Amino acid sequence: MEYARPSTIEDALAILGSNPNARALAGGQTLINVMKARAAAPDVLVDLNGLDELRTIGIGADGSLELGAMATYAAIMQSPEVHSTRPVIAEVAGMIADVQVRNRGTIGGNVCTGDPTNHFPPLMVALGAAMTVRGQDGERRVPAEEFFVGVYMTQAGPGELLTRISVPAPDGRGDGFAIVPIGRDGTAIVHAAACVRANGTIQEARVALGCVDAVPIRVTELESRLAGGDPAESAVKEAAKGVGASLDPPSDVHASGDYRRHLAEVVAARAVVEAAGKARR
Amino acid sequence: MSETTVAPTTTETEAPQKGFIGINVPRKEDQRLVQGEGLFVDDVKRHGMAYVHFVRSPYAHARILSVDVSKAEELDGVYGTLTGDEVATLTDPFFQIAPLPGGHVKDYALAAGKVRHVGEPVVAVAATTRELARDAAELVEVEYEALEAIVDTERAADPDAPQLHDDVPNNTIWDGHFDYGDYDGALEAADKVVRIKRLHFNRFSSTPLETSGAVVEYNRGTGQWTLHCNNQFPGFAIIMMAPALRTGMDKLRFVTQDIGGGFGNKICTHPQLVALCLLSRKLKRACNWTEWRTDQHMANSHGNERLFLDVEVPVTDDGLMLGFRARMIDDCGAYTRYEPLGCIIWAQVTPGVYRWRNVRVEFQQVCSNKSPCGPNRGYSRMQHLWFTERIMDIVAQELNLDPVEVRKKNYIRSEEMPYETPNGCVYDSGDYARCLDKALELIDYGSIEERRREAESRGKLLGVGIGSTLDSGTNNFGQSQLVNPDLQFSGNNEVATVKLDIFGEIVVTIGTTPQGQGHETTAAQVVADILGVTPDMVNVRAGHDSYWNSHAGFSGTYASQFAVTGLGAVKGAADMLAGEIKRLAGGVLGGVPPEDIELAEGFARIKGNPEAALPFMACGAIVNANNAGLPLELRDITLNCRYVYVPPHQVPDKERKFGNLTLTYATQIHACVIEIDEETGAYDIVDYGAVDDCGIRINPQIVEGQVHGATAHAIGGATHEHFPYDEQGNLLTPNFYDYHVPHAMDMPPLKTDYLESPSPFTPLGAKGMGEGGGAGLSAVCSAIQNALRSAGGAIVYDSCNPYWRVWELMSEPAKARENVTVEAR
Amino acid sequence: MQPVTSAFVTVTVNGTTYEREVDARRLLVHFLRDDLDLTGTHIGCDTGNCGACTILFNGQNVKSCMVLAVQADGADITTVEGLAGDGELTPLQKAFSHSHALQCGYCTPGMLISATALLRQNPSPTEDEIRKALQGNLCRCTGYVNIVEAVQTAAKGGL
Amino acid sequence: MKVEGNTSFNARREVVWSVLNDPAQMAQTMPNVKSFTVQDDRHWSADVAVPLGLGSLKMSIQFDKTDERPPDYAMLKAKGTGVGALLSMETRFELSDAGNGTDMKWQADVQIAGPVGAMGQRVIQPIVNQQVKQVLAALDKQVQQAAAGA
Repeated sequence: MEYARPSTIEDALAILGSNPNARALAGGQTLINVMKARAAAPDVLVDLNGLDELRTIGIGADGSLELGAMATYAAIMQSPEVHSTRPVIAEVAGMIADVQVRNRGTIGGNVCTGDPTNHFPPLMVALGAAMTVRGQDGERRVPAEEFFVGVYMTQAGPGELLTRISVPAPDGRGDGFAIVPIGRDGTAIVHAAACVRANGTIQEARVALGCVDAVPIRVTELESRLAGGDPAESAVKEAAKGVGASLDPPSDVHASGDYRRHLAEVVAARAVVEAAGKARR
Repeated sequence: MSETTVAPTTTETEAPQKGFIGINVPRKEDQRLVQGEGLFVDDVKRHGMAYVHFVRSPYAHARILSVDVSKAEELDGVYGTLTGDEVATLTDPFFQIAPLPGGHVKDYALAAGKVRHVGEPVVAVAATTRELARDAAELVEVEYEALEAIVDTERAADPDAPQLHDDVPNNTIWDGHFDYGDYDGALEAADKVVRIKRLHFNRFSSTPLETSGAVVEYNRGTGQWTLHCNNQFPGFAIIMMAPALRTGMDKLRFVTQDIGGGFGNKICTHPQLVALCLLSRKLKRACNWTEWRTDQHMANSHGNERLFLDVEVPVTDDGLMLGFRARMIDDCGAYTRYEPLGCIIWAQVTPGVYRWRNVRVEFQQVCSNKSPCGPNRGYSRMQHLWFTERIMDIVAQELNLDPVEVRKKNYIRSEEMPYETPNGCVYDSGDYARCLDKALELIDYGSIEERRREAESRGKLLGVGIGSTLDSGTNNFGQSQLVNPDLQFSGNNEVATVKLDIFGEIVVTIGTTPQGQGHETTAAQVVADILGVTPDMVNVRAGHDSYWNSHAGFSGTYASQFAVTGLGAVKGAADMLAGEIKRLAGGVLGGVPPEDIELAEGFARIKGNPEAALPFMACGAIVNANNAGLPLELRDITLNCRYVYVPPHQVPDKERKFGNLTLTYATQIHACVIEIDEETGAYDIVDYGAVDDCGIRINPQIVEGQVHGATAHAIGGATHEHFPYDEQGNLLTPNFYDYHVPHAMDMPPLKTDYLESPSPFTPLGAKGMGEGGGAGLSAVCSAIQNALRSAGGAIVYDSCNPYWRVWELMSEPAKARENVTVEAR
Repeated sequence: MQPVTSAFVTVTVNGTTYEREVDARRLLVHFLRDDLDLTGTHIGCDTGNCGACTILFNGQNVKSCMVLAVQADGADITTVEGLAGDGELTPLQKAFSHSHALQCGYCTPGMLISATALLRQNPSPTEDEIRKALQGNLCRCTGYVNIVEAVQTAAKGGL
Repeated sequence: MKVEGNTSFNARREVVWSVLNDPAQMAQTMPNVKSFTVQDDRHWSADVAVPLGLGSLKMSIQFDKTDERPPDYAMLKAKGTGVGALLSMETRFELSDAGNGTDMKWQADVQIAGPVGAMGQRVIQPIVNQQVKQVLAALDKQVQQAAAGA
């Protein structure tokens, strides 16, 4: 295996583009483990830790939260920009793994790994984030909803890098995240994220579920049932009924498909209730 | 053989004065361990050492058609390989504990001809670095012919099930009938009979944080191997290995220092150690093997999985249970490495803490295409004690009895101690009812109903649970004869030497292999009190080395016995040394009789005349380096005393499977409170109380630490830790990704209390302890069932209850309830 | 910078600067243990879960099994061997012994490093904060009870 | 792990059958085929690289047709070996006429072992589902092409 630590994005892209089995190394909190197990064996590892420009967290001209792909969970938890715009991102970052992992793991790595149990994919879908993907030919913006292609697969293909995640300004909307993990703050069994605009009634809701499929699932049916409805817990729970039936979640040692269907309804409702409660009237 | 077992003789040796015994002396081990200066097995390095990686079977059951190591051996940096065929030529199969036909199992260091579980070592590869060894392992070509795997315990004994081992029909390793008291009479006398179709105790393991490993060197000149390793029971390993390697026992020198947790899981490493012996001899270099975590999960000892079928409990109207009947199937996995001892070990605690006099058990052990089982903290008793506590809670629920009152009614009483159980075990001392009261106090039992209502208002179902264990320690290995009458094992022993050296240094060696139990410290406490010094002045050698000659056949650290056997040996040796010092000093100080000499502050002095004193340094110097002036009658004094502690065991009655199987029975009663989220089945343990009674506590802090640790294992085992397999025999939780062990946030704050009921049978009144975690397993299951009473009243039938199972119990309580019937007589 | 299969790294560990050539694929934990012989940092799993290999990496606690040795070029690292200066144990080390916060001692180096990082950031943590800070360090002996107590003791000014 | 389903093709049964039984056309449906060797019409092998974001999984797969009843039923066994993984798969499909098109009832029993299986138990099912979806989509494309050519 070869290793490179480029100091510019251009260099990184050039190396990534020169070998189809080159992989970007962000925080390494998943990739290095997978390599240890020899479940993956990249020919070239392109270490992004020399690219400070990817670590920035800022506010865009339109008020959007601009997260560099190499921003660590720890940096996100402490970022005033995150807290002043979409604090849910900091809260969720604080639920991921443990201190050591949060010190090194990055948001870009989290979404690009695309493990179904990762926290950020459903959150980014619910928040309507846009991913900036850069290749040697230039960059493009991909809505989070389209970004996730499969387990461990995203729109950032070979030779490309996710450089930035843009989360729209909250504009009065409230965000929520609910999870049933194994133990406290452990690996997710099912999670859900929601973003709600409410003013006595729910005006608009975006809800995404994680761990119920290869990619985060946006539950548009539920969203339309919620729109115009009562944000009270009982009403939201009522609206969430039937969400499970529309899913085909995997069965594994932590949950049967049926249990995930059930949990999906519970966490979707909890995320929506939390989001509605935080929406500015 | 006498008709009833006689209780062991009450020990009447002079108890050392309590000076350092009973107080929290800081551990000697800590100084090195908090600075990263411990010596764990992977820290041992040798010049030119090879790193070994095992090629492992991806199949649960397959015939090995061919093995080709040529490409691996050609790789630069590879020293060589070892194949199953070589092993089968160079060694004999390991000795089997089971009688025939179970004894037909042929177990080698590497798979020979067939693989029987995923992860079974097939080839060993040695190279200059860890990574290169793995590279080379990937180049080994093994061709398999897959065979149908059997993973289902119940189906394993079906005549049409695939057979793992030649000449072991129906995959049945052992079966036996246990019949105590008058079960039929009890059934006749019962007012009600509660029947439970099926209870299941899950496979899991304590997964010590340090995996297994060794650095093995071969001395070509002497033909001796030195095994720097973390095996926790060298006595057993050597008995297994020497005949297999066709060598003498003394050719295997075992050395351990710091061991990163054992919990029984490091007893059965002898197959890998044999492979390393062969490799180090073949390659003429030291060989390091450090197990990968994933390999540890896939191929190291798992705790025994056990099914309890057709359980029947006769009960009288006033809630007295008269005994039980059950069919038990124990699943030991692919090979019998320590098995079938699990088929008898449970009988140490046949009625648990209860006065059940009539017991009938059909016990069967089967093998299956899963990782081999071995001792795991609470070995075989934990499974059984969980079963007794499940009986208690299920019967209580079905007959609407108060779970506290019914326990107290059925508990063996303190005034009945020593108590002989229906199978002849003699519980030495204890007060279970008082322990229960203390446990309930810890969790503020009086306020439970109020807390239950408060929890309900938050959408939580609150439950309170109680569990018990008897941590039976100081095995009588004679129980092995109850599974195989031809075996020649009985009793137990442990060794210590205590010497006084030239400069007055006190040096203690023990045959044990501690893994965190603080033996260096507690041994020093005992010696200090006997020799009248401080523990600081006692140098206890770290670890184990068979060169010290301070070990015996059963030496090791396992099965809750150090406080009895280890410290018994230490006390014996120290008493001998004290006697020698007194005789010596008396002689030197002018013919004073030894009984007039006292040992204090590093001096041997004449009682009542502290001026007439001989410093220890002088004693050591006279005997070791200046002895020409010693009178002849003192010349037998060596100041180097070796003592073998042998507990007062007798050979049990093989016919009746009757006799005292361990010397001490420490008590644990735990109580806990849990809250289940009524929407999801996810739950938290919100309150926890553990009460331990292990007789005299040498170092209370160490005892309490064992209580904490055992409880954490129990909570892990009751909640998320399990080793499930798919139908093809793939382990589904092969590492800490999916095998969730409790972390700091998962563990509830533990409240502890204690009782000291001294054992009348042991040198220090202490009892072995450390395996009492099973109480927690029962308590958590009990609490879950209690919480679900208002949600359909499901019974908890499995020892491991991840959220999905709790949700199933909540959403389909009727299904779980089908498991139980009550017949009124 | 062109990809390389091995590289020279300059790393400062416990105040000593080392220059070594390392394979690109070598894990930092193996570099510390096998190349520098700093065996106090342990390995307890292959999946980044157990935290026995935790070190301070430029002041932050990270798991050295999920960092490549080549990535440590220029880094300042503290391992458990570097905690006690001149043989004087730190308040945390003393408290761990005093509270019996270790049994087998295998998790202890990583646990001490995580606790050290916590107390530097948050000198008087609550019990919940301590537990959250130690979530990434598994212990199979103590049930964490005495570990939490030891960190509290050290935070309160030690012994 | 068993996966099964029904798929409809807008083509006659013979066309679908011919595609399903032509190793060369089937090769087009598999992920990143590096090389493909036909031993005979019942035995063929392929080297594939299953793409995963973290790296691709290289495997050599041997296919054996173990049973067939032209033009509606066949059973295939596949055995794959690769670094870190071991795959075995048994697939059956049954074709029936549905108007002008064809219905295919299929089922597959997939087993994955080795380190990849160990690392990713919880993601294997989604990965298999996803690969199945892709294979079916590619198959539909092949069938359409064959139908257009026929």
